[in-house]
Amino acid sequence: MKCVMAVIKPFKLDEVREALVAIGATGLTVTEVRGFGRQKGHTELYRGAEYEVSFLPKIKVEVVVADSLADRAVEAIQRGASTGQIGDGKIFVFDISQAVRIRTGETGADAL
Amino acid sequence: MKCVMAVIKPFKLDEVREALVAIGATGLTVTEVRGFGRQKGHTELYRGAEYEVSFLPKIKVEVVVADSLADRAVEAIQRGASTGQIGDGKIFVFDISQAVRIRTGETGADAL
Amino acid sequence: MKCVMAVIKPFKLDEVREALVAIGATGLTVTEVRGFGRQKGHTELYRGAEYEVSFLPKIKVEVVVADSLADRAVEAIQRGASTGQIGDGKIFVFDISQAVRIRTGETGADAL
Amino acid sequence: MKFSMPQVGLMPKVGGLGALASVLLFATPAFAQEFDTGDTAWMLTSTALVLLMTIPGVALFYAGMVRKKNVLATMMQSFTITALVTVIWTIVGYSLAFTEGGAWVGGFSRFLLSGMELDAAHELAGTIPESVFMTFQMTFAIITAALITGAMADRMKFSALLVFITLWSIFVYAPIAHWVWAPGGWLRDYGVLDFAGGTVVHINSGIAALMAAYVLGPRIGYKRENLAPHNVGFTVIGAALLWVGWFGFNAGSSVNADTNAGMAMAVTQIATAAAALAWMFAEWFMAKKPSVLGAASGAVAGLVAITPASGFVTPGSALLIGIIAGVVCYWAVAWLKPRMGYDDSLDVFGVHCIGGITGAILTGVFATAAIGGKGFDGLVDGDSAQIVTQLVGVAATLVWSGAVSLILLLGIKATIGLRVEEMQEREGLDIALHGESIA
Amino acid sequence: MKFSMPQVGLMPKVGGLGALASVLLFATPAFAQEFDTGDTAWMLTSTALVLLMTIPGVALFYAGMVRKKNVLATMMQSFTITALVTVIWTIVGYSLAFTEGGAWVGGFSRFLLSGMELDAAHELAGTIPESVFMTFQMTFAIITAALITGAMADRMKFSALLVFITLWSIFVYAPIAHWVWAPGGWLRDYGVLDFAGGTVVHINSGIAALMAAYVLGPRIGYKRENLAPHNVGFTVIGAALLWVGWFGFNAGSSVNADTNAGMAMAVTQIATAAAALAWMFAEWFMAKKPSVLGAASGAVAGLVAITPASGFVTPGSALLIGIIAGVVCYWAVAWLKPRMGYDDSLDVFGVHCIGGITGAILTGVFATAAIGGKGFDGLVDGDSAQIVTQLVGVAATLVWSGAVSLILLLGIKATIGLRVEEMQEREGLDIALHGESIA
Amino acid sequence: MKFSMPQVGLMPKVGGLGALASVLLFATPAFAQEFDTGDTAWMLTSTALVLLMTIPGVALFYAGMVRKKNVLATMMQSFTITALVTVIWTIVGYSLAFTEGGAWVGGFSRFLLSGMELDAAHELAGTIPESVFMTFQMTFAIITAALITGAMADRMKFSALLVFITLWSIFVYAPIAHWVWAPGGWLRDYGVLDFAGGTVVHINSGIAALMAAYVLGPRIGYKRENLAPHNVGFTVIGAALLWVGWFGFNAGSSVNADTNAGMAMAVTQIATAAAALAWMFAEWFMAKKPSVLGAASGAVAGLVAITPASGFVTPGSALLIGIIAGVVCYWAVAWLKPRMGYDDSLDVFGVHCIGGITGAILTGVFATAAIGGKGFDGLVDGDSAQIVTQLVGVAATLVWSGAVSLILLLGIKATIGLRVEEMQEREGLDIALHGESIA
Ligand SMILES: Nc1ncnc2c1ncn2[C@@H]1O[C@H](COP(=O)(O)OP(=O)(O)O)[C@@H](O)[C@H]1O
Ligand SMILES: Nc1ncnc2c1ncn2[C@@H]1O[C@H](COP(=O)(O)OP(=O)(O)O)[C@@H](O)[C@H]1O
Ligand SMILES: Nc1ncnc2c1ncn2[C@@H]1O[C@H](COP(=O)(O)OP(=O)(O)O)[C@@H](O)[C@H]1O
Repeated sequence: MKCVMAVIKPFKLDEVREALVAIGATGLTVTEVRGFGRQKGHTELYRGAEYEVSFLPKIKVEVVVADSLADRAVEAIQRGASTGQIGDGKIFVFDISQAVRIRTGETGADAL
Repeated sequence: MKCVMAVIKPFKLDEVREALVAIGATGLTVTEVRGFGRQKGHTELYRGAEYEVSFLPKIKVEVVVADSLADRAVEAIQRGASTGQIGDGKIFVFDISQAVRIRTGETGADAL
Repeated sequence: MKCVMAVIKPFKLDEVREALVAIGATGLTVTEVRGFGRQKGHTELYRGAEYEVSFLPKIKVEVVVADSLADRAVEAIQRGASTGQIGDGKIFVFDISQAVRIRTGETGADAL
Repeated sequence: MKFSMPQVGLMPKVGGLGALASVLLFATPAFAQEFDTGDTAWMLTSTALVLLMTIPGVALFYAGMVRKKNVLATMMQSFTITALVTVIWTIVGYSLAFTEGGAWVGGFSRFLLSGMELDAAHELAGTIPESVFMTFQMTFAIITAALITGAMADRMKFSALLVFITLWSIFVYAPIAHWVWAPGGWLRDYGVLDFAGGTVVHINSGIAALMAAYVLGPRIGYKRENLAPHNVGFTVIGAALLWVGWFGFNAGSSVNADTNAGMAMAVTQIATAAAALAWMFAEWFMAKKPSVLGAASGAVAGLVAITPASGFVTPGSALLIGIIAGVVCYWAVAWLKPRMGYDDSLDVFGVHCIGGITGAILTGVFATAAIGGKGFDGLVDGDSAQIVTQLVGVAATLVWSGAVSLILLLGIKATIGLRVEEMQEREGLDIALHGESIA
Repeated sequence: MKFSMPQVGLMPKVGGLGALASVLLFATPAFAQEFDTGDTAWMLTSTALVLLMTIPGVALFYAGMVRKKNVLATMMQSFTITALVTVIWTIVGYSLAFTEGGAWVGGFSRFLLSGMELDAAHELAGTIPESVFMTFQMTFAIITAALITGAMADRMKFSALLVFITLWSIFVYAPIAHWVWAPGGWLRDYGVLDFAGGTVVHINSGIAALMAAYVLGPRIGYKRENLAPHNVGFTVIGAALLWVGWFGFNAGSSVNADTNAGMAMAVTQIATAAAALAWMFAEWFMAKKPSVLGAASGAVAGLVAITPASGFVTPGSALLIGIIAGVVCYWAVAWLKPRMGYDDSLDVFGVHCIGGITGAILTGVFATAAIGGKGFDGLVDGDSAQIVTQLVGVAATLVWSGAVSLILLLGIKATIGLRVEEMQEREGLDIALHGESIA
Repeated sequence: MKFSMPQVGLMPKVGGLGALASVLLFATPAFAQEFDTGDTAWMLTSTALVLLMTIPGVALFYAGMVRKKNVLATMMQSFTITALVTVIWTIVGYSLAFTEGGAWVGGFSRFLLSGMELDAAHELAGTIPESVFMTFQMTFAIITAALITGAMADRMKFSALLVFITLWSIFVYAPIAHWVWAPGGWLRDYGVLDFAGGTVVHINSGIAALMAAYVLGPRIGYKRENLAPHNVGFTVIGAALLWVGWFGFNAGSSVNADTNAGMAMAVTQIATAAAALAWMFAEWFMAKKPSVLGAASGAVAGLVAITPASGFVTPGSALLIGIIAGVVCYWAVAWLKPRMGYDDSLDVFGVHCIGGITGAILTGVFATAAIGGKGFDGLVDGDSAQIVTQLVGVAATLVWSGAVSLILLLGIKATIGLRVEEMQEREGLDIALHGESIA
């Protein structure tokens, strides 16, 4: 199994979710994160004191899929998250050695 | 070493922590996340406008343990997090190639 | 490629970011997390009711780098995050099997 | 010594030119020497209460309904409008609204408040210093402008807002306030009853808001993305402060600490409560859950609807007005709005315009001489013509405010532009416009 | 012309039936022709201030102490109760509480406020319109009901709450208000001193809350999970608004803008400050840290305790009352509660009931004719019997409110049920009951 | 019957010893029998409004500007100071400030408020009970102390704060209030004009804050880490409540519900609005974006600057005072502060001290007998000496408050210490000092 993790623009979350569901993903987990990268942050100025806000709000999506689905999951995320503009984000793929569904104890692909 | 990551119901966190400590885990890291899966979300209705809230609040637990402890960690989490109802969550196991304690520079299992 | 993930003290984030940029990392993602470990939490007392707050606020940093940069990234984080006191945190290294830049579709080290 | 002419709020005791003439007899500074400390105390307090309605009242009420990235920008609108309208009112607004002029607009005799000496009095409020009357009325001009911003949420350019509000306060608010309240104003002479601002404040801001929603176009993601309120808690606090402050608005519109003020406060409380419950139960029945936003919205709908009636009706009538307003406004936002296809983001039209019209008509129904005094009869007293009179007031306000607002908006759109860039809207107005954000 | 009979708040100058008779002589509408604008101004303001205490005061005070998933539901309780009690008070509550009837309850002569004409006055408040007196008293009925909800936090069914509050306002609040304040009420005639509602509001709501905590049972996770307040900041803001609004509550209970109002405000301020510091230092000493929640709670304890005494005591006595109340209430929540085994979630019993009893007794100790006027002596003036009289008032309130509340709660539990489902409680009331959530 | 001597706030009609003598003639309790209910109503209300300024006003204003880990501790400062200064004022502060003594400080005749009977009156406020005057003045002592804490944000030890405020209120606030306002006070006799507290409250707290910033040293991370306000929304709400409450502060300082109160309210509103816009446009021009914090800060700067002038100037002058204050204070925090190298964290010096000095001087420029009455002329009336008189008042306040504050701070630093441990500061004061945190 693979864990496909993506950092995307927040307003793209719904499209990414739909794209993943369309290819058969049954679940996913999202986290509010802040990202630093090529896309510039902004400056906040409070009564003359300047603060560089180098981190931008991003959403991290994690979806665990069977190996066979991994490539399509990557594509789906890419399709859903792309605006063509800087800061669209990244997708990283991790290997997973085990998955368990807590409720039933099922393991492996059955747990997803 | 393994990183055991679990997505659980928020109110189960204390039980999971206790179960992990009981088997000898010395540390863990938790994140507030939102999950999408079999368990349905809910609808919010604001002055006639309906919004589907498909994501439910969940807690992500990450605990890094020596290989030998991994299975027991999985079991401990399962024991602590289970209610037998849909939405109890998943456990995923990742391989870790290195661990370092920042304070001392210790590495490997010593770092945990 | 490697995903170097670190759990650090919140006020050390800026130093860690600078250290990583200095060694050539082009991006990173941070998450607000809560950590449990050797460093003790605190007790909150509300009108006589005691609540053990066992989790402390921490920051999780994830930075994906080419294999060749992994060791230097670990060192950089350690340098930036260290105060020499308990609770300074941990660094874990994961293997990544793939990376994709959403905007361009570039893969591998080019995507970083 | 109290000013001896009996008064019901700002309304003349009898309609038409006769009243005007009799009122004008008092329009000399001579009687201004003796003020009533009790009336003055209440009007100072009322002014503070109405200011509280806008900041922090409306600021919180609206800020709770937007997304988190627009919270500060939304508060900024109410806060800046408070400052801006204060200055405009000082320079020219008060003069245009409340000095003698013609049937359509006042004159420039109080330009920059010149002539408002320490012991001056306005003829509509002979027992208090004119400085108090002027400031009290200023807070009405402020809140009317601030209410409009609910239709502009999440996408209005800040500079365009300042220009619009400046012009709108001069060309829309001041004339309509003059028509309805100033001696010589044509709607006042025509006999329209509006105790505390149902037409002047609520229909007026509500129709302007509709025009703004129409010209601006919908928010990005409207009907597709989740644009749910980020913190209804703020909205409840805002509604609560509106409720409390509205005592100054309605009971203050008596301009005296007298029986009319007392009854206005009582009926305001009753209608508001009834409307909150009515909206809540209607929603509970239709949508299966009683929402917190619904209860808060219902309260505001009740406050709006009782506003024109508050000096003229009995507590029993207030109960009915509240129930009707709660249900009608719920219908307006939950049924009517989705069918109209504009994005009046925070429902200014549905709550303030529809609520205001409901109140204006029901004033014609429930006004009774037993409360308002001789000459103030509605349908319940057998005077069915009052409803028609009220409708004229409604129509006049809709037409003037709607048309001039539309012209102003189109003009600004064509010149400096009304709306922020798409990327700014995505990023959120807090950072894009003001360079700040909430942690 | 001011109403010439000297008054101390709502209390008769001398206890017993003689006072009643002399008061009733004034119970004709004849004297209602001339109101005092200053008194009216102050009572209009006081009414707004007491409304502010409930919304947003109590709403924020309580919302800060619950977990994040129950914030909106908690605010909704105060907001809806404000609306609901307003309607009940209008229909029947005011009549039952404040019209003549017998020693136990009033009559129906003000049913739906019939007969409350524009220039009517109530005999207890001859210098202001009855509409103002009625609305002022309404805000007391509102806050008393709202306070109870602190014991129900995080688990009460919304529908059950509405039913309970409706019945409670009629069968508990109205009679007790009648006993203590209305001419002819038996506790008033008996000589119980309660200037602004120590028994009527605080002991009353506090004992009802204890019953609710008992019948509802503890929250899931009580004493095991972390149920800590999610945002004490809101609680501080709420406490601050309670403090400010309480000027209307206590000084307003003078029903005149007179020396009694002034002194009531002064002693309220002093006792509150002393209690905040006393609780803070007690906690600092016992628990090693002065908590913010403690300071806020101490202030409320002081406000509660000075309430019955506020028209009868000197500033020096207020200082002592505050110190005692702060320490006693801290003891009640930090020591007593854990040993009683019920889950009065937000400490309504510990702060309002215990604080109210403390205040009632200390009123018997510190009341002095120098402030309250002839006939209002406590122990410090040598009248040791007043303490006994006070204890009768306390006991009567505890028994009636406790018993009737218990019956109502058990009845509702047996029929529609009091408590939400376990899964709803886990999920949080915001989503489960109202379909909303805070981002 | 109203107190017949014409008054402008607390100021004597003519400066110098003559005025003093004539005022003292009234210093007998005899005239205290008849109070004006309207004046009393307004002063009760004003007291509530000024209390609202500190809690929750300043509490929110400051809490929004700190980091999230210090929110509760910041609110705790304002809340506890409210309680603490109330007790100090009751015991000794009021007596030292407002009883006869000498030119420098009052006496002990009102120690523990002894002698403040129910129907006592203070000679400065003959139409209201002394209990009201005492409490009104108490709220000024409270807010002055609370304002100072803005300079101590994020690093002050709580115990040290309590000690400092106790001593400061006695040795700095009480004397300066005596100098400027009490009959016999030397600055009053000298002819310094300060209607509502520009010197007593704002310059005084502002210079003390500067000393605190200097002695405490900068926050850890100052100019390196991101110390940005965590929630400017709270700050806006706080500023709004300050604005509303300031009506009680300035118009209340008339001590009557009269023409001066009315005009004071009007000019306060106008100057505040002008200053908010001025700061906003200045910042828009210099820093490219109009910040929300800027608009809120500008409003406060305007409120500060109009404070001393509010009983003496015309609306037109108020407009100018506001514009000047907005620009000057923006310059003080954005240009001057970074060059001075101290960390006055929330800009108490820049806004209150600089704003207060600006207002004091401009009072000397714009005071006019047309508003303030005979003898109150500034430069516009041709009396150029008044500016010099004003500067003496400013200098005296700066010297006394600056020097005594410095001594107190150094003394506390040398004994119990002023500042928390480094790890406590890192962890945040909420947990470190109060054992609580915001979820
Ligand atoms: N090497 C990296 N490791 C972890 N996260 C990264 C890395 N590079 C980028 N990111 C995340 O992806 C987001 C987008 O990256 P950015 O460089 O701004 O634009 P783009 O994806 O268009 O190249 C960043 O804000 C950060 O959260
Ligand atoms: N394939 C997946 N990848 C990542 N997270 C998942 C995946 N499936 C489920 N989850 C997480 O687990 C949570 C519970 O899953 P769900 O399908 O609702 O119930 P169950 O665990 O009982 O099958 C989800 O809310 C989501 O956060
Ligand atoms: N085994 C672990 N797995 C995951 N996270 C851990 C683990 N051990 C520690 N952490 C994280 O690192 C943080 C610091 O660890 P702690 O034991 O307190 O101090 P130190 O790093 O000095 O040994 C913890 O708060 C937790 O977030």
